[in-house]
Amino acid sequence: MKIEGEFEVEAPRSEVWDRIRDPQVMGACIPGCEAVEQVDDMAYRANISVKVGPIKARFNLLVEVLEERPEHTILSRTSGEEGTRASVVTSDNVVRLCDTDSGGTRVDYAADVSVTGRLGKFGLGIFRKKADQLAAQFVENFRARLGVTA
Amino acid sequence: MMVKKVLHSLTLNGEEVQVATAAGATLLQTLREDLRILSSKRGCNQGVCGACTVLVDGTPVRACLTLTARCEGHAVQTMEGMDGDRVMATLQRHMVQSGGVQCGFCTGGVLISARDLLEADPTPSREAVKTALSGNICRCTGYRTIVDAVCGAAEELSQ
Amino acid sequence: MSLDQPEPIFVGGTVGQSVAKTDSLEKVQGRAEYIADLYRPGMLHGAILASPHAHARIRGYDLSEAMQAPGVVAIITGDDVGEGRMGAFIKDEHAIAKGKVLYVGEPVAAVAARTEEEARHACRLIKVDYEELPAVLSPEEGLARDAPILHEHLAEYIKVFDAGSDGNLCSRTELSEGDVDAAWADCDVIVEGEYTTQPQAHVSMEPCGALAEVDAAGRVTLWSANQSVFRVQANVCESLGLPMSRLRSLTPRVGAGFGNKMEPHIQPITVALAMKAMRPVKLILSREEDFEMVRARHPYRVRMKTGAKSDGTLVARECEVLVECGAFADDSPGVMGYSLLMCGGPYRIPHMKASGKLVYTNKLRFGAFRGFGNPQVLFAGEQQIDQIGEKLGLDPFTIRRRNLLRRGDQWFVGPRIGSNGLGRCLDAVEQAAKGARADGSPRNFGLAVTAHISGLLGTGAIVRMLEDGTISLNTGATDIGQGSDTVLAQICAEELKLPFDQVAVASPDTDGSPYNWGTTASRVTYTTGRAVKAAAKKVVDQAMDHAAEILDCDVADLELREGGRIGRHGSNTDVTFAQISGRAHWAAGGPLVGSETLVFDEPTHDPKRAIALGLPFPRIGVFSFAALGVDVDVDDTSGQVSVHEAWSAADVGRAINPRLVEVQLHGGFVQGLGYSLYEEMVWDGARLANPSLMDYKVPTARDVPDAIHTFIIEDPDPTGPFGAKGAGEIGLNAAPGAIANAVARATGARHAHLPLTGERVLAGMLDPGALQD
Amino acid sequence: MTEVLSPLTVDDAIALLVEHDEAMPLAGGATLIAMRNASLVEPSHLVSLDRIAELRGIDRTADGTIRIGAMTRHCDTAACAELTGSLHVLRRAAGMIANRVVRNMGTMGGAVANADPAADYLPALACCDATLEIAGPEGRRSLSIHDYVDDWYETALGEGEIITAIMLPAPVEAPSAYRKIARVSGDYATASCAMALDPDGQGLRVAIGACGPGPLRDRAGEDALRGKLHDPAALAEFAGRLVALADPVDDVRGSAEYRLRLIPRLVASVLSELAPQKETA
Repeated sequence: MKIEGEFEVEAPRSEVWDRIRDPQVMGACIPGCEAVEQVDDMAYRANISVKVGPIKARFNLLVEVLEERPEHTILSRTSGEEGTRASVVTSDNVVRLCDTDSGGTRVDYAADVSVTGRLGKFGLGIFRKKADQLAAQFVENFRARLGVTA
Repeated sequence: MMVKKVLHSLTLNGEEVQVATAAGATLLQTLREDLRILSSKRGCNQGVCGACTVLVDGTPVRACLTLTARCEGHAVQTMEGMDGDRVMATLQRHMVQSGGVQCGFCTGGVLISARDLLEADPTPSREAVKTALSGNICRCTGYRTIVDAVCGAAEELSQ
Repeated sequence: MSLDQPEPIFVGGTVGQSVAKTDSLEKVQGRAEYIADLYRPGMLHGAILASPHAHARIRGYDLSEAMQAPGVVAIITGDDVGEGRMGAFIKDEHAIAKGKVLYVGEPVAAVAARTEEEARHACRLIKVDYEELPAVLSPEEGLARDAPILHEHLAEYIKVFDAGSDGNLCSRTELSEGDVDAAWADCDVIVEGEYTTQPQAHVSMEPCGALAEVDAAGRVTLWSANQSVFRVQANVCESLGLPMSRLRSLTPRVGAGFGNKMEPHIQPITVALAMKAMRPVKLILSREEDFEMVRARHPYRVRMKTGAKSDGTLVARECEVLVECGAFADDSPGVMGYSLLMCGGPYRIPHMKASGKLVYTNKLRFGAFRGFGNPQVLFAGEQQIDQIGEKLGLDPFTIRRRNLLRRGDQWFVGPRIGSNGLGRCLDAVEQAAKGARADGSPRNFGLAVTAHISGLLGTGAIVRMLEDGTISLNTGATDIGQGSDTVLAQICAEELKLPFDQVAVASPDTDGSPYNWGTTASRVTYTTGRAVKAAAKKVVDQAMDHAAEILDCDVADLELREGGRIGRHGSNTDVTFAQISGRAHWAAGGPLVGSETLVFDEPTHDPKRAIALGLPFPRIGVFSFAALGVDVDVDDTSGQVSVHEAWSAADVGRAINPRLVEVQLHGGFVQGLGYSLYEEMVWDGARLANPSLMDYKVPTARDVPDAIHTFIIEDPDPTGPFGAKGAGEIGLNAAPGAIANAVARATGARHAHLPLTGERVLAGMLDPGALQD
Repeated sequence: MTEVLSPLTVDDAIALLVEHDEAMPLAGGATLIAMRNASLVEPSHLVSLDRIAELRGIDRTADGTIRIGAMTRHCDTAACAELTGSLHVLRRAAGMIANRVVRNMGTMGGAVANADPAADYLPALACCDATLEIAGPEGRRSLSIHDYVDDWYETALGEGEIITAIMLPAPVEAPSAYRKIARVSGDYATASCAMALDPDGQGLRVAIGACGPGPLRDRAGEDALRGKLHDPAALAEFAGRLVALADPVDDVRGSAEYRLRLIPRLVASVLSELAPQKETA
C-alpha cells in the first residue's frame, strides 16, 4: 500500500529538517504515538496505537534512517509488530524537502506500507483511507509544531 | 493463555446434555471438539460458506457464528438428529438420486437450509429454492442438481 | 485395432447407467468422515506460523516462550527438516521454510499442542529473526537484469525435464510446427492482441488438512485431504528424507480438490510434527490459510496472433506466454507446457509457434487447477477465432467447423487424435441455442470450443474375487467427490457381468493399493478404467479356467452370463462365481486375483513434424472435446454480466455414468463462470488482500443460470474402457472464451483482461471502440 | 478466551461494558463473531444483548412512528408488514443482506453499530430519516441517523453506549426501493441506492451506500430537484452533487472510479423503477 503526499510550511528548510530528524517532535506529531525512545542518532523506537472501528492494534515500531542527505532527503524504514506478533508492519519511507519561492519548505513524502498477519487479512480499501487520514493528521500536527497554521 | 472451561446445558438432538467447553466457544467448536458431533463442518469460520449450518430452536443458524453460551437452555439440532424427519429423509433421497451430492462437504448445510425452506414454503419455485440456498456454497455441482433435488422432494412431499 | 474401427460397445449392463454414487448416502446423512473428522488416541492439534515477509533470510528462531505456553508439546522449524527438497518437475521446495522465506504466508514454524487454540496461540509467541530481502512481485520484475534471485541454487536442483532454468526463470518451453514467420504473408486476415488473466483460488469447500501418527517402530501413518496418496507419500518422503517404505499414506473422504490437493500442502509439516512430538498430530488449515498457503491458478500474460485465408481457413497462429510461477515450481512447468500444447485449439493450423517463460516470484505457488493452463490461452484464442469470423462474415459455428481437427489428424507437436465428436458437439449446441429466447428477445450468444487430454502416467488395478463370488476392487485412485469409485466399480461390474453393488471399492492405501499417479488430468476414468477393465478380464479368464475344469469342457465352449455365472453355450447348466471362488480358495489354483498396471506411453512429440524444447510431458493422453454456448445479460446500470442460459456439449467417448458426466459439466461451467466474471485473488504488494470468503467471492446458487443444458456426445475412443475418455476439466475450459464472445456480442466491446467484472464491462459499454485495458 | 455475560436489562449491560475495559456488546454476532474468529477483535468479555426484553420487537406507536428494537433480526425486518410505502425501502434492504440463514442471526442494532460503509441498512435508514435511540453510562439520548457516522467505522456511539432502538417516521403512501450492486448474491455492496418518492411524486429522498464512510444524502439537492424528476439536466446535476459528496474506497469489490460512475446510474435506475417516465414524454 503506497501512501504519498506533499505539504508546504512557512518555515525555512533547515528548521523543518531539524524537526523531522527529532524523534520527540515526530513522536508528538504521529497520531496515536505513545512513547518515543531514541536508540541512537539513526534510530528510535515508538509505540503506536491505531484503531479502525472495533479493531484496535498497538505496534512496537523501530524507525531506522537508512540514508540521509542533510536538509534534503531521508530514506527510512519502519518495522514492527503487535505485542504477540499477530501482525507485522513494515514501511519504506522517503521524505524530500525543498525550498518554496516564498521562503518556506515543501515536504514530499511517500511510504510503501505492508501489514501482514491478522490485520493483513482485512479489506484493503479502509486501511488506505485510514492511512491517508493519519498522514493528514500528522501534517496538521507538524504544522502546529512549527507554529504555522494552514 | 489459560483455558477456562464453562459448563453449559442444552438440548442436543432431543437429549439434555451438559458440556464443558472453552469460555466464549462457538457452537461449532463445542459440537465438534467437545461433543464429537461432526456433521457440522468448518468451511470458512466466517458464516459465508454455510457448511456448519445447524438448527437452534428449529431455526437454521451458522454454528460458527453462534456462541455456545447463547444456546444455554435452547435446543440444538444437527444432521445426526434428523433420523425420522420425513422432510429430511425425502430431501436426502432426492439428493442421492439427482447427483446433487459430490464431495459432500457442503451437503449437510444445504439440506438443513432446504428443509427450512420446505417447512416455510412447501411448493417453492426454482428461483425460491436458489434464493434459499444462496447462503450455502457448493463448488462441485454448479447447483443445478441440488435445485433439482429440492424441487423433486417438494413435489413428492406436497402430493 | 485401427482408429477407424472403434471397439464394439457392450450395452445392457451397468455401464451407461446413472447409478447413484456409492458415497452418497453417508454424505447426505452427515456421516462421511473428512480429514478434520478423524481423531486418534492422544492426538494433538497443529498450527502454523506464517511468514510475514515476501523474501527474507531466516537468521534464527527463539522458541523459548512458545515452548512454555500452555499445552505445547512440540515445535518444528526449518532446522528440523534436513536438506530434502520435493517438487513434481523441479525439486525446489523444503517441507517448511528453511534458510529463507519466499512468500507472505509461507509456513515458517509449526506447533503441536493439546488444542488448536493453544497451538495457534503458541505460534504467536515464536520469534523469528529475519533479514529482509528485496522481493520479486511480477514475472517482468523477475526477469530484470539485477532482479533479486529466489533460488540461488536452482542450477543444482533435480529437474525431471529439460527446463532451461536460469536466474528466476523457472522453465521455458518452445514448440513450433511449419513456418509461422513466412505464413503471415499468406494470410488475408490477421488478428492479434495481448491478454491477461488473473489468479483464481480453488476454494474446495474442505480446507486442506492432515493427520500423522508414528508407530512404535517409527513408521508413519498419514491421512490427508489429497488427490493422490502416492504423490503425498513421495513428496513427504523426499522432503523429509524418509524411505518411502517408512510411510503409509491413506485417505479419508475428500471435500473436493480441483488440483489444489494433488501435490503436497501441509502433509510434510504434519509428519515432521508427529515425529517430533511422538504423538498423533492433526493439522487443519483455516480458510484464510488455505487461500494463503496452498496454491492457485496461474495468472498469464498471453500474446497471440492468428491468421486466416479469406475463406476462413486458418493458416497460422503464434502464441507467447509469460507465466507467473510463484515461489515454487510445483506443477507450473507442466501447466505452461500444456497450455502451449493446447494454444492452437482443436483446429487444423499448419503453421504454429508457441513459446513461454515461467518466472519465479515471491508469491504463493501457482499450480494445477482444473483446466491446467487451457482456459487462459483459450480466452485469447477463441476470441480471435470469432474476430476472424466477424471480419470475414462467417458465423461462429461456420468458422469453427471449417477448421476442425478430425479423427486421425495430429494435434500440434504430434499426438494423434483418436475419437473426435467435436463436430457433433457443435451441432448439438447450435441446434439447441438457435433462435430467440422464450420471451422473444434476441440472444447475446457466445461460443467457444475446446479439447482436453485424459491420460498421463502410471496406474493400476487389482480385482479380487472373494470367497462368495463378490468383488473387491483396489485401484489407489482417490475419489475426491466426483464419483470415480462409482465409475470404476461400474467398469469392473460390467466386465464381470455382475450387479454393480457386488463390487466394493477399497480406500486408497499406499500399503495395499496399486500405484496411481493421481486423481488429476481428467485421467481416472480413462487410465484407471483401462486397468480395471483389464484386471477384471483376468479374473474372468481365471474363472473360465475353473469353470472349464468343473464342467469338464473347453474354455472356448463357455460363456460369461449376467449375475456372475459361467455356462456352456447352448446349455442351461452353469457354475456360479461363488462356486468357482470357493474352489479356488480351498481346493485348486488359489484365490482369483487379476491385476493390471499400465502407463500412458504414446509419445507427445513427433520429431518429423515439430520442434519441441522444454516439453514437460513426453507422453500425454487422448483427447476429449467440447463446445460451449452461452447467452448473457449485461446490466445497463452496472455493466455486470450474468449468464442467462448455457449449452455445454462434450464428447467424452462413452459416458460410463451419464449423470456424473453432466454434473462435471455443470460444476466445471460454474467454476469457469466465476473465473470469467469476478473471481480474482488480489495482491496488495506482497500481501494477498482477499484471503477469505468475505472478500473472495465464488458463485452462489443465485448467480448461475438455471438453464445449463448438457449434451453428452459419445464418440467411443478405441483405447478407452468401453470407449470412455475424461470429463473432469473439459466443462470449464471454454467458459471465459465463450462468455467474452457473448459480451462482445452484447456490448460491442472486446475484452482482453479477465475477469469480466461489471467495472470492465461498463467501461467497454461506454467506449466500445478499443480493446479494453 | 472470551467470557460471555448475559444481562437482562439495558442498565446491567451498560454497567458490564463500563466495568470491563475490553468488553464488547454482542448483538446477533453475524459480524462480530466472524471478526473474532479471524482474531480481528479480541474482546475479554462479550456482553450478550439477547436476553434483554426491551431490545426486542417492532411496534407502532400512537403517532404512527415505528420503533424497531435493536435486537430485531434481519429476517423479521424483511418480513415486517408495517414497513410499507416510504418505509418499504428498509424491508427491501433487510431482505438483501447476506443470505437467509445469516438473516436469522444478524440484527439491525448490531449492523448499525458496526457501521460497515458497504452494508445495507445505513443508506436505507438515511433515506427513511430514522432516529437512533441510544443508552449509555450518561443516560439515554436520541440521535438522527444523519449525525451518526463520523468516519470510516467510527460512529457517534461513545464508550459503553449501545443502540436500543431505531425509530422511523410513520410511513406515507409513496413508493420506495433499494438497489445494490454486488459481485454475487449476498456480498456487501459495491455501491447501493435507497430511494423514496414524495407522496405527490414530485420529489425524492435518496441515500447512496458504500461510497463514503457513511451514506450520502444531499437534502438541499433533493429540494432543488423537486418537480424536476424527469428533467435530465436537473437529474444529472443532482447526481453530480452526490458524486461530489462521495469519498469511495478502492477495494476488491471495485475501484473508487467505478463507484463514482455507478452513483448517477443507480439513481437513474432506481428512479425509473419508482417513477417510470410516461410513454408520451
